[in-house]
Amino acid sequence: MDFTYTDEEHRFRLELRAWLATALPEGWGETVFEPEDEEERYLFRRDWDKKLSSGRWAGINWPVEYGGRGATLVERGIFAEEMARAKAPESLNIIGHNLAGTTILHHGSQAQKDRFLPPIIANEEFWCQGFSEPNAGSDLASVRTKAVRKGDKYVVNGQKIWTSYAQYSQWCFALVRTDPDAPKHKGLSFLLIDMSSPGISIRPLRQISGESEFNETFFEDVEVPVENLVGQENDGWRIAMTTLAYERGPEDCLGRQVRFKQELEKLLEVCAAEPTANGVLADDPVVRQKLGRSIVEVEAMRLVALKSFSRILAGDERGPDASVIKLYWSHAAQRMNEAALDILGPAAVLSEGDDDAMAGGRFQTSFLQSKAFSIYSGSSEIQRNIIGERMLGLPR
Amino acid sequence: MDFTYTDEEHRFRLELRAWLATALPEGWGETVFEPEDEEERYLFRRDWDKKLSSGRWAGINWPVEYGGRGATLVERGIFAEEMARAKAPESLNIIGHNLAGTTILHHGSQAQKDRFLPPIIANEEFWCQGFSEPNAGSDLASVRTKAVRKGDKYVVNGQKIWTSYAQYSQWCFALVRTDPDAPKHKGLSFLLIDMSSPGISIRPLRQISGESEFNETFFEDVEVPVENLVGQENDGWRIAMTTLAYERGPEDCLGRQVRFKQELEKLLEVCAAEPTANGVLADDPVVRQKLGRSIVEVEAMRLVALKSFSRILAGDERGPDASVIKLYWSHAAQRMNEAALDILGPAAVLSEGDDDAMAGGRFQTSFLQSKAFSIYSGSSEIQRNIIGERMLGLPR
Amino acid sequence: MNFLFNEEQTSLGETVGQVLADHAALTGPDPSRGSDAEVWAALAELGLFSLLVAEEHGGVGLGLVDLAPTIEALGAGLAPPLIASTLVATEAVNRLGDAEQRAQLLPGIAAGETAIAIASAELGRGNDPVFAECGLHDGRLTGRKIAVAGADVAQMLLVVTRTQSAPVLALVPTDAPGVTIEPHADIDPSAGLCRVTFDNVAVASAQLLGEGSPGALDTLIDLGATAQSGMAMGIAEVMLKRSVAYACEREQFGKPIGSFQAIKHRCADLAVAVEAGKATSHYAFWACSEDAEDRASAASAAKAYCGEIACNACNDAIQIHGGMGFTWELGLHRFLRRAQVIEHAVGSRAWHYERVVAETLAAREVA
Amino acid sequence: MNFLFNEEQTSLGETVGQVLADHAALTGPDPSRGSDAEVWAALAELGLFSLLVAEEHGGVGLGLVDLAPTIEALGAGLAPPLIASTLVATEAVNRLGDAEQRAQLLPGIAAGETAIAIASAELGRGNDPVFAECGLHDGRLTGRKIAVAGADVAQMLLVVTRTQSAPVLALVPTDAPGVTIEPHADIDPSAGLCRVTFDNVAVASAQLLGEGSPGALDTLIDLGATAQSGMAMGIAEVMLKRSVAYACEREQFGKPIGSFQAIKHRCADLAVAVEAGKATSHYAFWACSEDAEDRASAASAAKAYCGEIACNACNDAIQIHGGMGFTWELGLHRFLRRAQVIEHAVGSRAWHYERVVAETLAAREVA
Repeated sequence: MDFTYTDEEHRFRLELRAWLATALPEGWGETVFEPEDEEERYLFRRDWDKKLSSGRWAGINWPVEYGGRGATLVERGIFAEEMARAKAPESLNIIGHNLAGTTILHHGSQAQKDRFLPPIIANEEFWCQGFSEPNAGSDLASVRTKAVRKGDKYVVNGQKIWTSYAQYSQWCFALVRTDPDAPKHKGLSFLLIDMSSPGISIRPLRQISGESEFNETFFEDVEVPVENLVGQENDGWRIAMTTLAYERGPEDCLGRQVRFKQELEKLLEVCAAEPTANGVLADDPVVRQKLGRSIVEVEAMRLVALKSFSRILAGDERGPDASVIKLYWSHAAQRMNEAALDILGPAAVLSEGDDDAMAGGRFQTSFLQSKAFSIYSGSSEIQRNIIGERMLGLPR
Repeated sequence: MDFTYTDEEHRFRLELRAWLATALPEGWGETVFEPEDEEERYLFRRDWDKKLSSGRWAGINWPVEYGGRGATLVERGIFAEEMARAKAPESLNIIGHNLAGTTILHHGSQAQKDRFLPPIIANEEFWCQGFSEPNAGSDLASVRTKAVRKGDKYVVNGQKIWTSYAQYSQWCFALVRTDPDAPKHKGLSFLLIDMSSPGISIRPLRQISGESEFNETFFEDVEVPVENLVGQENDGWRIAMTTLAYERGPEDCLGRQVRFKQELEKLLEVCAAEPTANGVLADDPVVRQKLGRSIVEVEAMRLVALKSFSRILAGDERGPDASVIKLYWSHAAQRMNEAALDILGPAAVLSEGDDDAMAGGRFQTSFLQSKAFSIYSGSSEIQRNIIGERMLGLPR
Repeated sequence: MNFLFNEEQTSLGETVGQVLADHAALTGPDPSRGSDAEVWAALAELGLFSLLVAEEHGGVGLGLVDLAPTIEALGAGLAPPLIASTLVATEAVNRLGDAEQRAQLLPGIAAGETAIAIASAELGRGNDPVFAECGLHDGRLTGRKIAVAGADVAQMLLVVTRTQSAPVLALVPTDAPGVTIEPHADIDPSAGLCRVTFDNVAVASAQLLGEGSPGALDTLIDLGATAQSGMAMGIAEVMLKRSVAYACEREQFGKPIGSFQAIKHRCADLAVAVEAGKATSHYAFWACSEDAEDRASAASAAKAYCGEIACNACNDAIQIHGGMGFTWELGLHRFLRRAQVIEHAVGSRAWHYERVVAETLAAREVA
Repeated sequence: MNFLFNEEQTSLGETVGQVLADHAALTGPDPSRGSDAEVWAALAELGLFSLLVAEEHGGVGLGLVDLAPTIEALGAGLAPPLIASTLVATEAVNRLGDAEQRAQLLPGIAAGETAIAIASAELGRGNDPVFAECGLHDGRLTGRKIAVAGADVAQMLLVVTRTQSAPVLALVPTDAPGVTIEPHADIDPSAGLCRVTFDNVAVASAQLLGEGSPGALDTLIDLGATAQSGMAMGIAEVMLKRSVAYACEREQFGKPIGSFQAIKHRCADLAVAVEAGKATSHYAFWACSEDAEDRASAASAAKAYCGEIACNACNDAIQIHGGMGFTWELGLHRFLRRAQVIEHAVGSRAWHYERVVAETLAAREVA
């Protein structure tokens, strides 16, 4: 057991930290924040992604030949932590890097690699994910969006949902049904769809927090060249499963944990300062019990991720560990957000924009956003199935 | 909404209370308790049951013609409350009264009524229940104990489990398979089995609390006269379902609630008296939160039962209400017992017989016993199925 | 022995529920306050505000328990909280007002012309709804209240304040000089929460409610806590119904999701919680109506427990609805938001559990 | 960067687990203490008690973190708590003892000849393990301790006591005049809990451990809390394994019960809790070994969280085993009982959460 970093890893961290210090605006995260307007925020994040690319901080895990740094797992963990610590904006092109790019790297043709990878790493082309459908949520394999081959084209018809940032994306990485007669897991394929193709329409879906990160995306006779098929026709499910295992690993959790810990720090700051009838909030023993549990759970998020991280470093396959991590952080973060509102008393309802709101009303937004944690990226029910069946070996 | 009792109901309560005052030994529940030795306790409870009979306080809900009082539902509620309030011993013959007797009353032949009902109400014959089997627990309909008709006898082979007080019972009220070829719910019948029949053996099962209320009961070529079949052959499942609905109604919960409240009172008494580094336990705000929740939940047990009680009084069928009540009290009582040990600090581990134990070590025994609440009489999982399907109409 | 509502009580609740349902925007995805005035008018026309007022003042003379199903319907329908607060204030005037105050206030209330917002919460006092910084000295009220639902459209404020020696309740017109009302930015815009500042506001002795009555503040808390518990259970019940309906209809893996135990058992647990919460709340309504010995304990029990159940019910409903659950369009967030308003009104969960214990221990000492 | 145990650490734990498994009675249904002496002898022969002792005193010189899997195995195997308490006391002597004390005590410990019971809990102090009534005045120790595991078979007691001015730790032989040791009647007879009374017991200055060191008591608490967290996780992991095994094997409704989501999801949640608890406990072991800045907070976090997880795991296991779960014969009650002993050793859950907050707030002020 050893929590120290090699000199090389330490240098990597310092290099990134130094770069972030110059790349982010002065006062970032303290007095300067992302634009509130969604369109402006998109532009801001797009610019940030390009800045990341120009500093060679995009797709650091990709091989050097495709513009990456071939970063080790530890470096990826450091990257996630430092980005979170600096409160850096979230990347708009996560799907491009983690899903589309990773899949093309592993399963794409050389022509696809040459065509698609450079603009991803340069953050010149942004990607959205076409996986879920209104009737294929937890049951992803029941995707119905059809792609029928006609000559050198697929004609795509159907509807996708939860296509984050579809409105800002040039490409969609889509799971479509190419064989309607095969058993449901067997007739799926991956297509790379140009979002400027005729026949695509997008309807934004607002979330309960009021933001519109997600969309419904409709495909009506959309033509996709056959060379945009990734891997073999009807082999999409297998590819999806290997790719998804990389989506939510311990690196992701390490970054999130830093951000949750920043929330918790803010809560402690409020509790230590906010007066009550006999002291400050942090003097209240009942408040302290709630804080205590949140402190422990937020720290446990990090430790659970580090365990998994260490196992992967030691050569273990990425398996249901990712589900354990995701199930843990999502509920622990929800409990922290519940505790925060619990603790704030009557001020709990005051939100961003109110002079009396605590910590600028951030807890209210976080509370609302946190409700999605146990639903997106595989609901908790699905994670529990995966853990039960694949990790514990319980029967289906 | 009206929580008052009629004069007649009030007189009923006073009559019972007065009788209990003379029937129970002086100092009962304060300085005088049930014998600790199991055999002695059995004898004590048998005598108590006979005393109940002699005072006409056994089977009060039965019709007057069979020795009952034809008590109304409200009177049954009052009875349960007063018995609990007086900390009266539990009846040994619950199965005789609530299951065997009730079923014979509704489905038995006149000869069966004449033969079996008088000794039940007189508490001269005690009954045990032969329902569950090692492989038929939650899935009761998969009972395998076979009864094969040979002439004017059934020959019974098999094994029952959780047969409470089998060792003290003269009769067993058993669910057996009479048609092995029918679908599993269709081939069951009820037999009344004389426990002195050759071929019956009993093995006591200790519980986690150390007590041995339960048994495994083995039947090897046990002969049962065909006149001991209740209702029609192969109609046992339907009869079982109607009978079981009466087993755990709001009356049962009202009695239990009084006993749980006595536990809680004891806990409050300890908390109000037990010194800590700066006051008494009841001064600790964290302790108070736990007490507060338990106080509310124990009161809610009563209120939930009263709601159901009122609905039955108003003419509603006994339905999944019983599952709601059972699910509620079992978990609320478990939480109260967890809270009690939580609160007691290092003394939590000291149990009956230790000079330093709080309240004579009762909380430790209650804690252990409470673990069975969510399992017996239909596990919580089964209750949730019943509520989900029969009350909420969710699909199977 | 009967713990059920009678037909009149039930149908009153149903009628109010139907009126609210006519204003679909109330539970729609958009949390803004467009239809508040119409809803108020419709309920006033129905005579809602006359129900608690004695006949001599132009009302019907019902008790609080008669309105329990109605207040649940207000919660279920996400009615503006000002409606319930006016009912609570009406009952407070009934109980604490002197003859003159009753004669002056009740006819206007009964006619639906006087909406009363309750100003109790303050910043900087933790979760304690009792202790007020907001002070009344020499007939002048100074201080600041937060989260006052509907203050901006109400005619009157019922203010928890204190003199040097004791807490008092003051009735202050919203247009009195020195009163400033600003809407909050908050988690539930539809609740109409406002910040109310009193700057040296003149308060005559005739404006004090239950002056000198040591239990006046407790009375207001019990009535308020009970009403909030009713609204909480209204929300919880809607969340249960919508969850069950969705679980029956939504299919995944070729089956309605309600056939999976993960969903079925969650619905069952929610149903049990709703049953327990409603029983607890209904008892509090009864205890308030009857001024039962355990009124304070019953009201605090209901507020703490039902608030918790409503918050959990919203979480359950969102989870059961999956991806749809966290869309704006489905509108479940409206209930989640309102449940937070209720949770933090009239004292937090921890404060009320604490009060239950204090009451219970005090009752033990008496016994 | 590596948060895994090395092969030596892991296999040490496995070996200890195997030795304990040879004594089947340890986890059998009967909670009496029949095999304690044999188990001690077997582990002593294995060299367990020499592991933490420096080479100069006849030991191996390992650190506490090296024993983390071993202490989990002690928990999983329901080993007598005296074994872990002796290891904790050994580490306390390593850290707090002066050269003379180390030379005097450690060889006997390493040889398995000196078992040390830790006497900290008292009645009447709430859940606080720090404040002691038991006092040391003019070289005389007087007071009463409860729940001292294995005091009746130990050679030495490590006593949390206090002088007028400060807490101190005293090493008192169990056969010292004035020491009375009586077994408790308690929830887990196999833990060997005793009441220890000190009646004017002579304690020389040489018997005081870490005298004058302000952090001595904190050190003992951190080591003790961490060891308890390890044993708690040993229990939780056994409960998970047994639950999963039973859920795979037991059939109802024609299917293994583990195929029902009610059971499957409960097992999955338990698996996640075990993962989180172990990570928290392992970190505490590391923080103790390294005397990390957050040692106190890590140890208290582990004690509070793992205690809770172990108690819940026992409840889960019993529920998943259904009727069999609450039979004496199956023996799950042994773990339920032991989990309570662990939960209340070295301070309760609430006390440790409180300490986590105090440490965290203090660290913020420094930063």
